[in-house]
Amino acid sequence: MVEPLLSMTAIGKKFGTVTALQGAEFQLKKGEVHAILGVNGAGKSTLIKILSGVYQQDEGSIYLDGAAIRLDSPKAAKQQGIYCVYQEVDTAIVSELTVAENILLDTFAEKGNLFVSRQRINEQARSVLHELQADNINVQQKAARLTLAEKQMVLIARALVHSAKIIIFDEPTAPLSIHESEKLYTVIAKLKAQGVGCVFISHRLPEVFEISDRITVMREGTLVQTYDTAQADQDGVIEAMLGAALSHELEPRAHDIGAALLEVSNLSDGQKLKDLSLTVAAGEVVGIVGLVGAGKTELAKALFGGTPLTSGTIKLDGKNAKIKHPADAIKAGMALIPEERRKEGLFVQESLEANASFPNLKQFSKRLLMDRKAEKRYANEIIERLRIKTGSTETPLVHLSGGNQQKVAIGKWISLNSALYLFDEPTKGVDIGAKVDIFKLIRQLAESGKGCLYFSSEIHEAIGISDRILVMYNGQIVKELSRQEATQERILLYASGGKEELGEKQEFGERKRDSVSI
Amino acid sequence: MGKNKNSVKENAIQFLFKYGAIALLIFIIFYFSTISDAFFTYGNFSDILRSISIVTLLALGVTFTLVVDGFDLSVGSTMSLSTVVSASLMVWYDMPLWLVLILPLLIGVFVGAVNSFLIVVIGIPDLLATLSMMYIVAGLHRTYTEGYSIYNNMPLTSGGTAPGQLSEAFLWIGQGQMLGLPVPVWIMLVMVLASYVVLNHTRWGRVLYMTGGNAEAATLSGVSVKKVKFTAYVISGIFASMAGILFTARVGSGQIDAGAPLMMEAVAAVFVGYSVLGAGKPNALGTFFGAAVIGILLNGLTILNLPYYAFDIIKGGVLVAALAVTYVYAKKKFSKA
Amino acid sequence: MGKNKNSVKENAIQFLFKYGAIALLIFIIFYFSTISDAFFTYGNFSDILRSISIVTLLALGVTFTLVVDGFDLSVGSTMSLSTVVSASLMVWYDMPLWLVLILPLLIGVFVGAVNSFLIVVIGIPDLLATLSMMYIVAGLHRTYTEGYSIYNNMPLTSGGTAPGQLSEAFLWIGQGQMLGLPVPVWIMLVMVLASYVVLNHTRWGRVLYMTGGNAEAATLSGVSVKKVKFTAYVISGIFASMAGILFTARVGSGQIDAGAPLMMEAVAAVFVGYSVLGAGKPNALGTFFGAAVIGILLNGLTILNLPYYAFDIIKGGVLVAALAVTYVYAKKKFSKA
Amino acid sequence: QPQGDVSEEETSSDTESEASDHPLAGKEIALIMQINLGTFSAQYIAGVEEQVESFGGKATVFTSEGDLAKMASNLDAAINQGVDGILIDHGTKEALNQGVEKALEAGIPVVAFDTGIDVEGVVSLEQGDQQMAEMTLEKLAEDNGGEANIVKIWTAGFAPMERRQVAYEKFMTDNPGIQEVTAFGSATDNTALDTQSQMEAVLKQYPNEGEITAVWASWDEFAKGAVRAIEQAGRTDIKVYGIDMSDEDLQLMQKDGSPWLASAAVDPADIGRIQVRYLYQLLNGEQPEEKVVLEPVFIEAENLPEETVTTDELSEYVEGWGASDQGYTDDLRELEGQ
Ligand SMILES: Nc1ncnc2c1ncn2[C@@H]1O[C@H](COP(=O)(O)OP(=O)(O)OP(=O)(O)O)[C@@H](O)[C@H]1O
Ligand SMILES: Nc1ncnc2c1ncn2[C@@H]1O[C@H](COP(=O)(O)OP(=O)(O)OP(=O)(O)O)[C@@H](O)[C@H]1O
Ligand SMILES: [Mg+2]
Ligand SMILES: [Mg+2]
Repeated sequence: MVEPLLSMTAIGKKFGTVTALQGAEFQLKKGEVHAILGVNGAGKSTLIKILSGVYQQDEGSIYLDGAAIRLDSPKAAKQQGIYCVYQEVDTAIVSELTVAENILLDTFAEKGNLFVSRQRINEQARSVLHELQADNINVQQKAARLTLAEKQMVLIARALVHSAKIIIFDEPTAPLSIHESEKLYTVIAKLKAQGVGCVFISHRLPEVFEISDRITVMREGTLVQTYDTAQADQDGVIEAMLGAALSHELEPRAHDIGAALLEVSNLSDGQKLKDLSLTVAAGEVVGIVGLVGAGKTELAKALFGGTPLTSGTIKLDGKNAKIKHPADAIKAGMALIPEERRKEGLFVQESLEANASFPNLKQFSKRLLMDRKAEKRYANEIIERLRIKTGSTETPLVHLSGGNQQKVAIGKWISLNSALYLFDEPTKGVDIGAKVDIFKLIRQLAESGKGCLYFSSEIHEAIGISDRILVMYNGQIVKELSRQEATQERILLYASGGKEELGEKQEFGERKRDSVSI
Repeated sequence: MGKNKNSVKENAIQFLFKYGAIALLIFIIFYFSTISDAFFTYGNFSDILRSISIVTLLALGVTFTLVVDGFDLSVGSTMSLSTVVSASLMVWYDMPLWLVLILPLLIGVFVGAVNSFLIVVIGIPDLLATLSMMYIVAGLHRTYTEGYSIYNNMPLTSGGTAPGQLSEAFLWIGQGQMLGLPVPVWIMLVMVLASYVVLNHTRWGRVLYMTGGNAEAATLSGVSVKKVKFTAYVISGIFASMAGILFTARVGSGQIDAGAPLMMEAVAAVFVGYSVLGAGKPNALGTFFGAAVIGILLNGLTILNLPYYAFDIIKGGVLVAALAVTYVYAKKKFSKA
Repeated sequence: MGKNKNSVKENAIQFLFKYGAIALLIFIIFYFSTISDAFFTYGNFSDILRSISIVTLLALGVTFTLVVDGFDLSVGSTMSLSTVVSASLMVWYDMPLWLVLILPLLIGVFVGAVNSFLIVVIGIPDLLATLSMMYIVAGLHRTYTEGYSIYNNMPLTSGGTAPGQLSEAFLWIGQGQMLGLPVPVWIMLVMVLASYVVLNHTRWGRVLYMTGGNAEAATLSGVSVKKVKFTAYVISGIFASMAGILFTARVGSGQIDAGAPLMMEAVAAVFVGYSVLGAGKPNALGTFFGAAVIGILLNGLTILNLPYYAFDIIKGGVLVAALAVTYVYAKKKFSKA
Repeated sequence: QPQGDVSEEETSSDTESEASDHPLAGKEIALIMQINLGTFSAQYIAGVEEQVESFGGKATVFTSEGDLAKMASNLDAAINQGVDGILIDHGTKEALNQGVEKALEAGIPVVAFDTGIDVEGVVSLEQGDQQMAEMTLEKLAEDNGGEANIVKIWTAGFAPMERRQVAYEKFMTDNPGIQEVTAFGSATDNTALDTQSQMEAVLKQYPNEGEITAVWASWDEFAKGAVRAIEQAGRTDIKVYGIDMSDEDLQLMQKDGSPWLASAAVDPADIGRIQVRYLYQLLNGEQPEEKVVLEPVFIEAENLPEETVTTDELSEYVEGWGASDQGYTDDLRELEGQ
């Protein structure tokens, strides 16, 4: 066999006391698409950040074309022809610069012509975007004005500008619609034909199986196995990822559903949301599912008074609720666990205590003075109840892992005893154990008669937890499905703007999307 | 877990951070005491406290705005305005004491309100908005007095002399003694204590800090960030006005531009205060402590007969040292995240 | 798409944002011209340009630090230091011209390097680090001259008179004419143009803006953010030194504390410049424009015989107006995103 | 500065402390200043230090950066440190009276300059402000035959300025031939440069010869700015008359074709020296008069020599400059001889 283009051997990396990688292995051949799979925190991003020079490995070595190389900065990696499309879009986009400048960002840091010709870079940028079939993006506008998906296309374009040996895609399709993803697949196919080695990371198993040549599964920072895609089967791969067969199904709901708790009619916000109506009953979990950018977060925020409405009414417990600000929503008995917990839900520099008591300070203060003991008592209570792993109630939240942070973001609302909980992607970035805990918690809330709205783009999870599912597409609710009716395929169809008749025909079409992916 | 070597170093840093500032203060006091008998006396310390009282009030206002992650550069001008207004009310208009005290405070409230309007409603970043207000208020206060300082029975530009003068009762605020301490010191101590209690032990304080820590999360937890910011800037305006009133009473006349040189000093005090007791954030006791360190240092350096022009070097040096400790520590603390 | 009503309003705002500042300037010029014949003359404009040349240099330095998302408060002190150093090199030590020009610039480089050390290595936030340096450098420059200003043949504290004086060639830099314009104006124009070209048309400029816009993205693109910040602060120090040299040459002596009052003015110029031609960010032409607006306004107001104490109100007002336009626009612009 | 005086000061005070056992020797004197900027202050401090050292004492400077509250605190600090005598430079009586009384109670004598303190037992020095204004204004009238269009540069808010204004108003009513064209002035952080810019604007406004005959600057910082503006505009028709004189001003005045024709002033170093002498009189138990007016000296450009001179040498050309022996008593001369 020919020598691999790239080979990483016995890579180890620690962050403080956290071991991200240990003895990780990875090989890439010329002109192959090699997918890396693994649960959250398996070390995928860390591995490729080492490969692209962002981090340096503590141990192990990297060979390119058979020669050992050191990659001590992103620049060094680029000089070797290794380019990367990073997972977090906003860390890599400079929103103040134009699209063209963003696409050619790497070239500015390289040696070369001192003067920059605006015309030339615009042209270059246009031609790359054309290759991606994204001609609709105006290269002269500021990147700040792009949608998330467009930003992702810009980042992909950035990697295509250069004549790369290796291009790494770290979850590039997460913010893309199916249509856009397919454009990316064709580009990857072209790169492959040109002999570029592509590393492809994704949580969407079907696409991995569709486009990759080989699959490497990682678990707990180390290599589990590398498969030839043609020979691999999905269940096997999943088992390799999890270390056990998947049994995520929750018990079906056993308690009764009560009277209508939340009634929303004809709600619009003048921008994304158009004429939405929905109801939630006490004890019910209603899933709101849609692809990224469908407007789920906007809906959650709008219900919670975070963004102003242009029309529509919200009734809680049969009474009209005037919600102009989250404070009104809280008073009316709502709680929101926002999508971006670090940015919107938590005070990460503060202690667990301070976070936990915050939405309901009155309960933790005698007259005006804070009652520190009561705060501590409550903090310990939620630690126990949600099984939060932490040293003490006084540690700043930055020291907690993502899943535990998410639990605090939920736990802080419990003292309020709200009637209605809005969960916006509560399992995002959360490992499987924590996920199960969170599902159980949601179930508990429902059992005790609370209403829950569960916003998610993880369709299978929504199916698992919800009693009823509303599908969102482009700011509207396009379909309501009962738990029995809901299948991945149907939801996905409506969520990507498909219509009923069309859907029935396609249901058993060539692309099978019945597997559960985590 | 193989971190025993690191943890010694880390503990040292933590210790330095928590008690470094206080140790420094004790060392300074000890050092100056050995140099001069006059230094460690009740009289000298009550003088030092009096000398920092005005800056401390100003700095408390800045502290509140920093707590909500803002910044008020206009406190100096606001203090100047309140200085001349309080003096003019007595000298030009012969007003009763209570009005002389209330009106400048209302002006402080007003300036704070305009600041927060610019910041919250228009959306100008705090630093820039208050910088503009610094200019505007400075111009206003000079225009109000037409560039004159205000003193008892001053001649008026319209001819004649001003009817009034600063009353004894008013001057007592700045120059009197009470229970063995100067009145300004009492005012300062009460305000420091009040700010400390409000910021560290009440619900409001919690809301202020959390808003500063993460405005978005605070909003989604039901806090009206606009109102909170508004309050902080109004409080800052009130403190600046109090400083102005105190200045007038201390000095016995309404000096023009009294506040301008104090603004930077107040900011310095707040920043030195960051590192006190490991707070790592703006806090009332730290602010007081910062003002005291600077005051004691300046007092001691004069005793040492250090040339006056070198003082700023020391002030800057102390600031750098305090900041370095704070931020090196912050890096350690959060790098693991 | 149902946004036709909105878009009229939006276009108006966009227009205001892009051309508002320029329209304002034209209006001001027109207004003053109708008031006084002396205003709209070549001589007056060359005077105005000369009067803003020093502030503009200082402001260019601040611009560079703002571009990388920093902030340099120490430029005023650095300028003061360079002022007295350049004067002293001639007056005290009788040095040749090239040394007199080079040494202050090296000092600027040094101050910039210390600033970036504090910011990049220690991790002190820009504002606080440069605030401390502001004090330290101010103290140093006073200590260096022992509080004296430096002028030709001054008596020395050690007895005797200083051997040297400011040379003609040196004074020409600040007071000479060339091709019908004062030399400081040429220097300013060249520097503005150079900064403009560097920032807007070279790779380096992109790297600077990139670093300021998103340091993480810049790092991922292979930029060494530390080096870039370092460069920006060094450039700022150099500009401040140039301003100091120009000040000495213009005034003919090494005045103490020359830079302190100019710092805020420079900052104001940069911020007014944000709104020029819809940049919405620090930019060299805007900075020049901001300095010009303020200079023209002050000139015109003096001609109008407005009392000097009202100037600050106008300055602050212009600043608020410029900022309001910029940020109201920014809000509109990004709320849709 | 080259061969900085720090080492020199140390050595001189060392020898002093060993040398003398005179009861007035080894006194610690505090100088409390309101503003401390520019050459005038530096020369004044130098005068104080020189005289104190020659009496075998040691002077400490307390600076207040213009902040009266800080000045009051500094006064308190000096008293607490138990200095032997206190000198005050500027400030206001309202701010300082209390501290001065405290000092007197503690038996510390106080001599104030331009402060307006009215506490019994304190010697107050004052420049002859009205006299200086009169001297320069009369010279202005004389040079122009009683007919002139003048620009006044003045600012309110300082006691000496206001005394000068009194003389100015009287002069204007007495001399109807003199017209004020315009008046401006602001004491900023950068007075000279700001004055220069403002003067440039004024010159633009009155571009024709004869529209402005002369500039009367009530303070040398104003005069400096005006002189530079006029020089750089190439206007030879406008003359400047100023008040106060520092060494730096003298250089400007001596320049060829300088528009600055005359100034009235007291030597800043002299002020310092005289103030110290009165303090030592008090220390010596003498009872000097409580209000001392310093005799101003009138300096005309035409009296100055070809080659540049400094204020130290000015006494050779201008009568009464730097040579004042105001405040000396026999005891003090004797002390100085030690
Ligand atoms: N900068 C860092 N500091 C500390 N720990 C880190 C850092 N970056 C990653 N980790 C930890 O390393 C482990 C691996 O993270 P990594 O981002 O590589 O996971 P991943 O496989 O990409 O997961 P995901 O699917 O969520 O992207 C996690 O436990 C994570 O918490
Ligand atoms: N038109 C847009 N322009 C810019 N950013 C957008 C746009 N639409 C969505 N985004 C960004 O994408 C993210 C998700 O968008 P949105 O809230 O509309 O979708 P969602 O259905 O909640 O998707 P998800 O929760 O799966 O991310 C948000 O952070 C939002 O800022
Ligand atoms: Mg990842
Ligand atoms: Mg969302």
